[in-house]
Amino acid sequence: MRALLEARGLRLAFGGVKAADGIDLDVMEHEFLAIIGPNGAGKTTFINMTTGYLKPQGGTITYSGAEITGRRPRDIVRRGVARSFQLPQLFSEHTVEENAALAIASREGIWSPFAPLLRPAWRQEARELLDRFGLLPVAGQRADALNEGTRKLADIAMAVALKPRLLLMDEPTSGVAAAEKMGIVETLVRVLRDARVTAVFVEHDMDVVERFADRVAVWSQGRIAALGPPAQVLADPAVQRDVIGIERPAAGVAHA
Amino acid sequence: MGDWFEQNGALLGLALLDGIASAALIFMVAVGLNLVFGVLRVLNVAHGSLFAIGAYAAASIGLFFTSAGLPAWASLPALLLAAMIVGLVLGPLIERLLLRRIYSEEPVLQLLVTFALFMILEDAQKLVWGVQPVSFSAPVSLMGTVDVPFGADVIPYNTYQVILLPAIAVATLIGLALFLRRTLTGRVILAVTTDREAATAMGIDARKVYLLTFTFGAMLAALGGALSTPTASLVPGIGASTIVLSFAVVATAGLGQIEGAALTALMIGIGRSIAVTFQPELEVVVPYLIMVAVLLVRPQGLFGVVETRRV
Amino acid sequence: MTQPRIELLLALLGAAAMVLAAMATPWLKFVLTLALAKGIAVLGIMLLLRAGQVSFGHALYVALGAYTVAFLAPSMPDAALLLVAAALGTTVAGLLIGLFVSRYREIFFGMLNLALSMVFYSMLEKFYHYTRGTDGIRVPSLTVAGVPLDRVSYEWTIFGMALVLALGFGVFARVYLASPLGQALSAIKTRETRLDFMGVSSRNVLLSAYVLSALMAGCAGALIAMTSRHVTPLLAYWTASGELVFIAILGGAGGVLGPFLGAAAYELVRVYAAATVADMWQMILGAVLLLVILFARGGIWGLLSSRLQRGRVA
Amino acid sequence: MPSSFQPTRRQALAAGFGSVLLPSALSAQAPAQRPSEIKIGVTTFLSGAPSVFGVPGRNAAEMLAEEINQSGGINGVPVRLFFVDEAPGIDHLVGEFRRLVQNERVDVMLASISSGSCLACTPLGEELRKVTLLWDCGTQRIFEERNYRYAFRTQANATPEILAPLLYLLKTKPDFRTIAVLNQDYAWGRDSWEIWKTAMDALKPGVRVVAELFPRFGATDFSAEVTRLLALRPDVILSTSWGGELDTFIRQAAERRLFERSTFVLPLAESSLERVGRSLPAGHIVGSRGDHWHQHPRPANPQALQRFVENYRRRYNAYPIYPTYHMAQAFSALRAAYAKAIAANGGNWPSDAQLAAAFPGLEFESPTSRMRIREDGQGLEPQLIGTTVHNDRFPFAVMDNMVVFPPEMVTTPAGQNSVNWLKTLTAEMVNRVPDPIRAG
Repeated sequence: MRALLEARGLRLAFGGVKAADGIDLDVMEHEFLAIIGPNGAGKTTFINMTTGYLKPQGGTITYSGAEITGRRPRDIVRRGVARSFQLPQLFSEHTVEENAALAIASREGIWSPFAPLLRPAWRQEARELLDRFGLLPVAGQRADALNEGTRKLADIAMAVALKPRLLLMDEPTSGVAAAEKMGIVETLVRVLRDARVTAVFVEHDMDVVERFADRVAVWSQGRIAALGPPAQVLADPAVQRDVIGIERPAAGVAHA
Repeated sequence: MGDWFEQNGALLGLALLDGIASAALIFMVAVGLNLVFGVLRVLNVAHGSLFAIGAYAAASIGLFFTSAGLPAWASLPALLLAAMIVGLVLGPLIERLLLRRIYSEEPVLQLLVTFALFMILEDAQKLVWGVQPVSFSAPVSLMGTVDVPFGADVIPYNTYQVILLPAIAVATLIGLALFLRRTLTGRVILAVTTDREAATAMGIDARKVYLLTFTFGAMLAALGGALSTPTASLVPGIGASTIVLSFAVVATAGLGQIEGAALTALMIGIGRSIAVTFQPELEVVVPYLIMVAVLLVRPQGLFGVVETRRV
Repeated sequence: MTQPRIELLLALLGAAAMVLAAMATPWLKFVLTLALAKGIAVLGIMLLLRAGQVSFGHALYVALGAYTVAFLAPSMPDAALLLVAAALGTTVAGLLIGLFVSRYREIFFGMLNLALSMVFYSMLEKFYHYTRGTDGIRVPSLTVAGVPLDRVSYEWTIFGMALVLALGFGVFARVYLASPLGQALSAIKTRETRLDFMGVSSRNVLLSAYVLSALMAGCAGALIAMTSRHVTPLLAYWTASGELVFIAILGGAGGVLGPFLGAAAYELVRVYAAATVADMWQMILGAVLLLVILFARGGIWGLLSSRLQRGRVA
Repeated sequence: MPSSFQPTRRQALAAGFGSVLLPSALSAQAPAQRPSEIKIGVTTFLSGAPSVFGVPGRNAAEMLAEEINQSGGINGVPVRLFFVDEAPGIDHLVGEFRRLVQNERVDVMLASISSGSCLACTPLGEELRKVTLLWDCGTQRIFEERNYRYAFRTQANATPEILAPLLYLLKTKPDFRTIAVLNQDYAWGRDSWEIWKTAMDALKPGVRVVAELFPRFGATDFSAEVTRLLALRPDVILSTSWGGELDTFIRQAAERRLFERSTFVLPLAESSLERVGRSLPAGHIVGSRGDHWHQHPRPANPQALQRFVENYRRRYNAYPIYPTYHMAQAFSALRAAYAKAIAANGGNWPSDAQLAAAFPGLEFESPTSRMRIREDGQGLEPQLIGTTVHNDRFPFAVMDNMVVFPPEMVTTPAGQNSVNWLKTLTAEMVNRVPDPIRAG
């Protein structure tokens, strides 16, 4: 297996706070990599740097053999790196179906002013996509009328519609009701595996991490404190104390 | 270059003096507009009307004082009084009756409400003060002139324009800066300017802040008008030309930035008077050229902060 | 019937009503030609409003179109050719200026447009020897596609041109707004960053609408010049830009009919106000605008379409 | 269409069908019935800065119409006025012009304060074959660039209005060597300077122009310009500005003692005298776009002038200024033209064409003199220029040492272009300037 994304020595500080303090990370083709760590550790900053929203002050990011450090978001997307957002970024005046169609249009080329957005082919693709996410029932609703969990799913669906090779997800399950969480993640993972997408996701729920991640990276104060298979990393006492402690007061108990 | 300065240095000095005087007036009008924009996020086109009404009111009150036999020095407080009255009456009236109804609407609707108001007030002014030029120059005559040496010659300047106006502008700038940073109300206003949502979340009563800021902005507009009365004859339409200049100042300065408004006003005032001295045909486009140049380099305005959307 | 069908039907009905009104009253033909022209310009403003951007400077393109006609008319006195020239000229200008202003949003977008139109206004006054300053330039009598016409048939021809252009641009705007490009406009308004993370240059999306709006304003300017037959710098003054935004809101930004309803209402209210109280027309217009914003936010089109919808439900 | 629009629409429909069936060419020539009223459309500024002139013009029109109607109307027919605001721009103005002609069926249009408005209205009046009287605008281009059958001017134009003060300056203070100009930046400001400069170069070559300042139209501060002029110390400062801008300029110049350094020539200052009061010092040259002056030293009909001035003052509490006289001239010309046309038509009411035919060569009374309309449509109006002086009778500067220029002397001959004609002038012309008259 080779690395799809290589980060080397990424550094970025906001004022005095070091959000990235020498990040080195390889993301392997077709793997699911979870990023965990306390709030403010720099997890989102990593996604922001990788997708071009923030420019690192030092270091390089290489994707599929080409350097993409500091490139504009849309150049990076066009190379096959998509992302979803912690706060869903939907077009609130459009329906869910139109949101998905806009993502398809972005992928296929948006520049023809004559054919409608909801042309039959795109409409069908959008509906198929929404169906896989279980969103078909709300396809005709305006995005600003949805509840938070549904918005979250729609947000990820739009990223998936871009048919990326690498998908970065910022807390895909936050805001989703606990009862629905596992079902949603299972759906998501199935969709991504089918499409053979490499995924990086920031996650706070250790159950999700344990069940779905191939590897897990632990963020702490702008550095990677630990990296490896979930079973190994989550068992590390230091990780349990610093990271998981916040999430699961009695590690292991909940599992039992 | 050295030669040029030798020949024109004295002229440049005169141009600076004129520029500072006109910058003072530009600042007084624009700072109120910028403050209101910073807090309410409404670009108030009617600010120009408030300027004009303040000016006309100052002339009326000034002339009334004179005819009532009050001493000449009373003409100065007359200007302030006019600004206070206009701001305190019209400010709350406009905010309560009109703006308050549309804060939740799209910005373009808010802009157009003030545009409609501007159109209405433009004709209302005519009903009250007629169309013949109105003037009240007692304060200028009262304060006399100062002679500025120019080679072997002297150039008389109005004390009112080169000393009193800049002094008032500087006092306003310092007073505003202190008020915003040192007082509780001021900090609340600043908080709403920087992050409206957070401020509201913290329990700040935005409505109160809006009312206060708008009234204050209206007073500053009226004061700008009142202070221009002694040197200018008032005619229909002065509001329209004032507001378009203030727009340029706000965009150049950065939203809500009072120091930005001061620096921009200085740049425009001095730029224009230098143009009058050396290349008069350029004078009228100076504010716009400055604005385009500044925004090319700093898209958020001179003192503006980049608003990053959290993702 | 579907919404676009109803809209088309209404548009054709409106056009027929305008023709009848113009036949009945010759002076109204002039006012309606101007209303159609302004409606075309406002249609462009509406495209930008879709993206949440308000231009306070589109009078620049109206004036540019009008002055193109006035400048070229002596050497090329044909209405059809002049219209094409004005369209080309304003499209190029819109592209050049658009490349610059499409980087900016909200107040900066609005104010930069305002600044550029004021610079143009000043130039029209300053280059007195070419533009005749505030005196303006008279447009000589024109042929249409090579055919010389008497006054009445000329007026009808320009009226017809305005009507055809209005319908054409209206249909085009409807198609454009339904296309991905048009839909991406309102995406700029609601969540611009997402567009960039989908690989779409929101700047270019806005630019496309900006160039279209410049083209529309330019055609409007050409029609205005050919109708009033005299152009002055006042066409470029900031209040003229404000008037366009005013009409957009008056008509309602919802459908493509809004701009034309708004323009017709605006011109008729102004004429009526001017005929009743010649010196208070501004106050009356302001009051109308205020009432529309406070009590009928969807504008005339909003009132109309809600009425229609209710009719269909009942 | 709003229902409140109904009355206009009903009239419009009634009138409109008529004009569709009858091309206007026919109706213009058709023998006319004696109407129940003479409808007069008046375009003037009712808003914006130029309403400084526009509203006094309207005031005068309303006063005159009332006086005419009280005395039985024009040949027994009362007059009715329709006003149009020029401020919203040409497209609105032209639309209203059409509405008044085609819908309200006005009998005559009195067009425009602004030159731009006149240049737009005059050809339209010609196309609609409706008598159009240019009552106030200054541009000399109208009759020099084209011939009109329906348009006439009941006053002078920019050329005599600028040439007269120049000649006055050359006669009274001939020794100046430098000059600066400060005019408003619009057509009048630029045109008037071109006329002055051309004439000055012909009449007194070698005068050095030290500054040409054209501040923005509507400017409210001239401090930088005044500084510039103080530093340059020109012998003469010319300003053809008017309204609030002239008032502001005079005040700012007075406060900073610019009047002590240079002689001012202010061809339009008659309209500002009362407002600026004693701010305008004695010894500077003032004109009034014609021979309008409430203290005219030798009016043709002293009682008529006094009546006009007193009536206007009683009604509007201010001395009449030049646009009010211009309005009076238009009304007087109209009255005279109707009388002439009716006489020529065997006592029958004239058609539009017959009325138009009465204007060339028409003579009529103005409040101060007797005027004539030339064959090319241009009015011949005397020009009165004077020097300011302060006295006890008025709380403002008034004119003394007045010269009344005969129109034939200062008006461009018919068929000639003003600028070309001005170039042919010679210094000898100054000797023909009439002697100044002392104020009574």
